[in-house]
Amino acid sequence: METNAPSSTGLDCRGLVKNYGPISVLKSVDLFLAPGTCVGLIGENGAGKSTFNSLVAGVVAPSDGRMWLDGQPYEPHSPSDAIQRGVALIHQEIRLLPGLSVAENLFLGALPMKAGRIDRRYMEEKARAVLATLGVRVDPRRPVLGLTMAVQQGIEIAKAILRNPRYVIFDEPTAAVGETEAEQIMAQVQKLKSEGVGVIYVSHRLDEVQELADEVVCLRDGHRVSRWTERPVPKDEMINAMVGREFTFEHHPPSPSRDKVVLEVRGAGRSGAFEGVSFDLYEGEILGLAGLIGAGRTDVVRAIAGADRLDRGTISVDGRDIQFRSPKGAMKAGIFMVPEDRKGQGLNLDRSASENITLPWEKKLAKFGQITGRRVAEVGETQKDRFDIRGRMNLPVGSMSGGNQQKVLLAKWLVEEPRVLIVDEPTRGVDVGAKMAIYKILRELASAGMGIIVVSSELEEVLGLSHRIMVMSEGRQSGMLSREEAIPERVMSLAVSG
Amino acid sequence: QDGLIAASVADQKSLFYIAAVDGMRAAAEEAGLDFNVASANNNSREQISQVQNLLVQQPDALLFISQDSTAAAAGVKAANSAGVPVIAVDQRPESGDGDIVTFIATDSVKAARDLCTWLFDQMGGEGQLAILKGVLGSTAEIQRTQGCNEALENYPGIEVVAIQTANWDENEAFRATQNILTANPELEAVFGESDAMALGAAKAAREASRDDLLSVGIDGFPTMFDAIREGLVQATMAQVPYQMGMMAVQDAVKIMNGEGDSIPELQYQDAVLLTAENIDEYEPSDFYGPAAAAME
Amino acid sequence: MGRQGNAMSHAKSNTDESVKAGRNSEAPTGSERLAALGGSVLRQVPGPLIGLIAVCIAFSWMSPYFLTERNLINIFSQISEIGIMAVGAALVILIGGIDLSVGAVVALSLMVNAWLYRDFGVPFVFSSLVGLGVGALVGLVNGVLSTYGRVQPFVATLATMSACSGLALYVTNGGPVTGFPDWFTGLASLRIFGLPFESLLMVGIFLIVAWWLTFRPTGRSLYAIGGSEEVARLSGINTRAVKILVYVIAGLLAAVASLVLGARLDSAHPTAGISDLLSVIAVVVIGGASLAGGSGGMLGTFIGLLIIGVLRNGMALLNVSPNLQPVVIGIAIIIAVMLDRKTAN
Amino acid sequence: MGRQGNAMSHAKSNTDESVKAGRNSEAPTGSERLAALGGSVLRQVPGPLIGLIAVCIAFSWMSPYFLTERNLINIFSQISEIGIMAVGAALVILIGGIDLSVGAVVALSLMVNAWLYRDFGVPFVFSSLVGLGVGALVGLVNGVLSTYGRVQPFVATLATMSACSGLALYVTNGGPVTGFPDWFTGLASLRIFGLPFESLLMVGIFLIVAWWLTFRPTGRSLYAIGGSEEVARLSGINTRAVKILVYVIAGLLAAVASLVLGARLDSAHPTAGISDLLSVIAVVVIGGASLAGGSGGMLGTFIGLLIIGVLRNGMALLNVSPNLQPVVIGIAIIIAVMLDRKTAN
Ligand SMILES: Nc1ncnc2c1ncn2[C@@H]1O[C@H](COP(=O)(O)OP(=O)(O)OP(=O)(O)O)[C@@H](O)[C@H]1O
Ligand SMILES: Nc1ncnc2c1ncn2[C@@H]1O[C@H](COP(=O)(O)OP(=O)(O)OP(=O)(O)O)[C@@H](O)[C@H]1O
Ligand SMILES: O[C@@H]1[C@@H](O)[C@@H](O)CO[C@H]1O
Ligand SMILES: [Mg+2]
Ligand SMILES: [Mg+2]
Repeated sequence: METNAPSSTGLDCRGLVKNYGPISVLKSVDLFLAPGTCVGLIGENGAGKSTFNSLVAGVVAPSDGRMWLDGQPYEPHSPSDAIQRGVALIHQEIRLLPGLSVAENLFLGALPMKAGRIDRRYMEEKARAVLATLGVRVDPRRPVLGLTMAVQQGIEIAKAILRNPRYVIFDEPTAAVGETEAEQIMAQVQKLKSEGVGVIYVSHRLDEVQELADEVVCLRDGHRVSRWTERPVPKDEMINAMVGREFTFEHHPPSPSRDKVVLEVRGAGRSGAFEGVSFDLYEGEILGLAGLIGAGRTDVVRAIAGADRLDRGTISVDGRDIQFRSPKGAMKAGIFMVPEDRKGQGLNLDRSASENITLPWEKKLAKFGQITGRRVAEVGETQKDRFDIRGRMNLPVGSMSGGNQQKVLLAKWLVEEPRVLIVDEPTRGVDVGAKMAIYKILRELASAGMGIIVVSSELEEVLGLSHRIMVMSEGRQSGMLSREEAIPERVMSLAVSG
Repeated sequence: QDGLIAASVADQKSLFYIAAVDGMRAAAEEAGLDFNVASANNNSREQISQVQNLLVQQPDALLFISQDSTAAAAGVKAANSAGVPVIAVDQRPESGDGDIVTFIATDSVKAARDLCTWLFDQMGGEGQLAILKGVLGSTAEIQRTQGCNEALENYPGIEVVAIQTANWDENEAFRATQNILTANPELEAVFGESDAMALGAAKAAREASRDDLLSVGIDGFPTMFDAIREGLVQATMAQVPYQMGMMAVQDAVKIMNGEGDSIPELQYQDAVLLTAENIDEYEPSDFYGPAAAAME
Repeated sequence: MGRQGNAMSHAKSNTDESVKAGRNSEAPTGSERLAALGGSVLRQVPGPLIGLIAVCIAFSWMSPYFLTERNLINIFSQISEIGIMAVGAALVILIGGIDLSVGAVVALSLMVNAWLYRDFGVPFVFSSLVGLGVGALVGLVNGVLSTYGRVQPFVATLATMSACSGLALYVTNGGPVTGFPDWFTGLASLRIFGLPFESLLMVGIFLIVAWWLTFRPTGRSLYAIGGSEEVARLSGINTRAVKILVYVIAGLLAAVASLVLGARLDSAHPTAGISDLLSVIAVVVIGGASLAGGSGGMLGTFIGLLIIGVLRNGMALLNVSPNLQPVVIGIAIIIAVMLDRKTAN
Repeated sequence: MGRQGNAMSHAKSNTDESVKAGRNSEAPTGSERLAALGGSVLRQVPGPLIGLIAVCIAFSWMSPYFLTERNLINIFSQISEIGIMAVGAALVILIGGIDLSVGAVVALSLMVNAWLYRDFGVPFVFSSLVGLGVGALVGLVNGVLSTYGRVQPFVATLATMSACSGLALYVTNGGPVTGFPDWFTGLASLRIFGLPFESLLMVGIFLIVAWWLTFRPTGRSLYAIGGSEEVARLSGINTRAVKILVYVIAGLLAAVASLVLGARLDSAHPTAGISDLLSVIAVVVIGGASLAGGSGGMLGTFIGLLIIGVLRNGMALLNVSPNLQPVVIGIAIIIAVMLDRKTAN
């Protein structure tokens, strides 16, 4: 531990340690955050970033180490304690109450009062104003239930800002949003900085870190392994520090798709969500689905995968018309979907990773109608290796880091190979290295003959992976571009204009 | 004298059973016997378990107040196979070939019949009647309903306009009577199958300014004494549980002394009709023992 | 698990907004505003109101007595204690808990009160206060066990239920106590503007709690805690303190209900209220609250209370056979709840 | 809400691998394997086992009868019906539902059985099958109402509970039925290897269901559904069908319990089983299941069952005053559950 006196301004963390039982997740990490500056915090999935944040925000107590806030000892024993001292955390996982209104979610824990009653009018006005500065247009009186991930992310940020914090931690705020929203979020960070707020910024999008951070700290396996104080910090240095070795990007050009159509969608529509979607998906093809947040991409793929009803149109797999009304029916027909919301739709956080992975496959994995814990564990271990999951497969998924949960989610749908694979935001919160690995897997699956649909808000990802790109705008299919035609400007203009 | 008497009783909430157990305990103490009691909380399944648990301790006799007459047989069977003599109180085992030494009880059918007959005479043999039943399917409910029906056969002028259950509960009887009075403004009398329900009915009548409504119950609880004197209720059939409890232990002692043969198989205790006319001749403790005195 | 169908349908009818309200959309259009307003009004009319109305129409058609003033007053007075207990139960259910001890607390606080008054000559006002204190204390125990003790609320309140019902019998060895002061029993027949005092008390409690839930931050936070305790905690709400408070209120209200009961019958029975447990919870859940927490409210609970109260009253007026009454009530509950579902769609 | 403390603490104490077992690490070391094994054994020992052991030690110390063979056999035979019902209740709770009708189904299926046998001369084997069918049918109604009908399980099963308890009285107008065939009542005293047949039946049911929950895909899907129905549905599970199946099983098992009860009492009583509802749910929850669904299992339920059975048995052996028994039981439940929490930390 450093011995010199704490600085009289800023957030000073020294020797922070976090142990869960005998295991130490964070091993003596130091970090200093001055007002009006931004510290970028990077590291692989499971490196300990979110854990560090939780300590600072009073969510969990450190096992060792000390903190000072503007020269005063700082030992937050609850989130409300931290908030009162001016430290706010925007969590990696979105945590809003679906049943409550947007405005109430924003002011939760600090509802404004007037004449002994909650001042709803003020609350709504203020909510509208703050959301507007973040570019989020949503009626503050409506419930959060049903809002897109991006809007919810905006609400999370607004919620933190409304508490007038002096120090804010952003834990992967852009993982679930599109480019435009990401820009708005970053503008917000700049604005906070200029107002004298200190910001810790966690992201796997390293250009964002490069752009925002005055100082970058890298964690690996719970240790602080590097620290840069000069900007700009070179991207490759950051990556090398994260993975702990020389990292080279592998570029695999997609192998050509074949002529055989696996999935045929004609005139698909669902009232109130999307209309007139028609396309073919070929064997070996990766079809990208691009569009702005809320364009209806998720709605389309959910309907194709039987998760939501389809009001109009036909779907056929390998030339056979499919009449299904449930995910189970879709899976029988060979269509599998990795949902975008891993917490609400993808994983059961209380069950082990292996159990989550085998859930869709149990009938197939069973021998004489029986499935054993050993079989489940075997499959889990296989997928662990294949998807490079860091964590123990027999523990509840909820204790894994966000990125590793995402890998479990993908692994869950790829125990066996479906005819059609739909992945919705497949790399949300995944680190650079793992991202490359996922791309590689997707390409291999395609070249083995599967048809794949990739929905992603990261344009780069869609463009890099896909043979063709379908652009959606306001619930309509606004264009279909070949790989060559798909330059960012073209995609964006189709996404906006419709 | 060294020995253990075990008692299994339906519950320890109704004063009837409390008094019976008090009587047993008093007699056991007097005879210098250990006394173990288990209360089944009105659950017949639970009671069979408790009987088994008591039998594990090899008592010299089992005093058995069964939750209902049908479940009684199983308890008797268990005791028989453990070689423990059974003295049944209040509920007679209805089936099975189990042996009991004696059965001590109020004749509930007769008590209800006599009480209702008295009530119908008070009504002049005609008018509207409501019946408040106890927990449906319980033996006391079945037998008291039967007794009242038998009385009704002799009184064609009595019209039963409402039959409701109030589950032996005063408050439920209060509510039920409110509703019955609303739908039947001409109602003249309520037969409550227990005192608590008779009191609930009477209080509802009073609240509805129907002080003239007749209300009678069965039990002879201490609370009824004042109520009868004040004219809130008109009559009750007083049972003698304390005495029954004492008798049960005394019979057990006889068995232990090898005098079991002298005990009659059936010992019906007469219930006493208490009305404004004779109420001053009795004390609550005559029926419910010392516990009753504290309650008046 | 069955989140409120109400909330569900609400959610569905609003997903279009999430599509529209993308980055490009301007301020909400007039029709969007209207829809949101409609939504929030719908949100205010909870639970099976339609079911209640249907039941009332049916009974007023079948019995000439149903709609009489006297009968309506009776209904209101008959539901008073259950209603007061149900307010507490609703709060507990709202935070995702459950309180099985509510009926046993009625019995215990009434017995302690009566026992102190009769056997120790404690002035009735004080013995009543002690009775209320007993209720609050049991609530405190429930709250502490289920927060700091990390015992599931079902288990914690099952234990206190068991303990209280035993103690209620223990204090007087199972004997009832009769004879409260006249001024107290007089409260039972007191009418204010022609309405029974006990009913006004119950309605007053409903209104105060409804106001608390709607307009006070602590009250509002119950919805947050029920929705997700973790989210509430992370938002800076002292979830433990609020939860304990809720259990204390529930215990206290059960003790208040015991006073209403005591005044009406001028007596204290050690089993009073114990059999009301299921009715109390039923009232809350029929009123649209989900046992998973986070949904429900006073208006819904009140409607649930009226449904149960009206059904029981109507059956009695029609003199339906006691054996068949539970059958009819079961069917009626389903119809009442389903009617609401249908119209909500 | 109280998720299992067990699973939680488990999660916390075991994460080193996720840190160490990075991409570069080789196969897990021996000690890691051991830790994983320890973890999975710990996972198998659920609920308040420590509590049960403590209770047993206390009783064997306090009563010379407790550990006698006869008493132990008694305990097992005493918990048979509750145990059989609790298996069904546990399954329902596992999927995040609740079944309030379980006790009333016991009454109804027993009465229908006895009524057909006595009043219509239906051969007993057939009347029993009809009784079982009644149980399954009520379960089907519960399942359909709470899936397709979108009625909360609490409300749906409250309604069927009410209806069944009324019908149980209705068939014979409240009268009990006595006198089953001798071969049937003989089953109640049948001993196999010295063990009561009914207890073996119960243990058999526990084992089969435990096997189903652990090794059969459909059984395993109950955990998924209880954890998150949406996740289960998107994973290709026909959640509605499974849920309906679970309610049917629960109804069927209640009907099986009614046969055990009928054989033991050689009679059918229209209120048989009705008051067991709370005990049945208590057994499951004390055994560590959360009413929120997704956690719990047969081993835990069995331990919960033994705790309740042993407590009641021990109180009786010790001749604790009946009024105080509920108090002691309440306190003992809390201690049993808390002991487990403490040691789990
Ligand atoms: N409650 C917990 N119990 C056990 N282990 C935990 C718990 N919380 C976190 N961990 C472990 O701590 C390690 C660090 O996790 P953390 O969430 O801090 O990673 P991260 O750097 O934020 O990763 P990501 O980029 O994926 O979000 C992980 O291995 C995780 O499994
Ligand atoms: N039936 C449903 N239940 C719950 N949420 C739904 C349902 N259908 C759609 N959603 C959610 O509604 C939101 C809108 O979906 P949509 O397809 O319009 O957005 P998108 O273009 O995929 O954008 P995003 O990147 O935000 O998901 C998504 O977040 C989706 O998860
Ligand atoms: O006499 C009593 C009744 O008053 C009632 O409490 C039930 O049991 C009976 O035997
Ligand atoms: Mg993280
Ligand atoms: Mg999407």
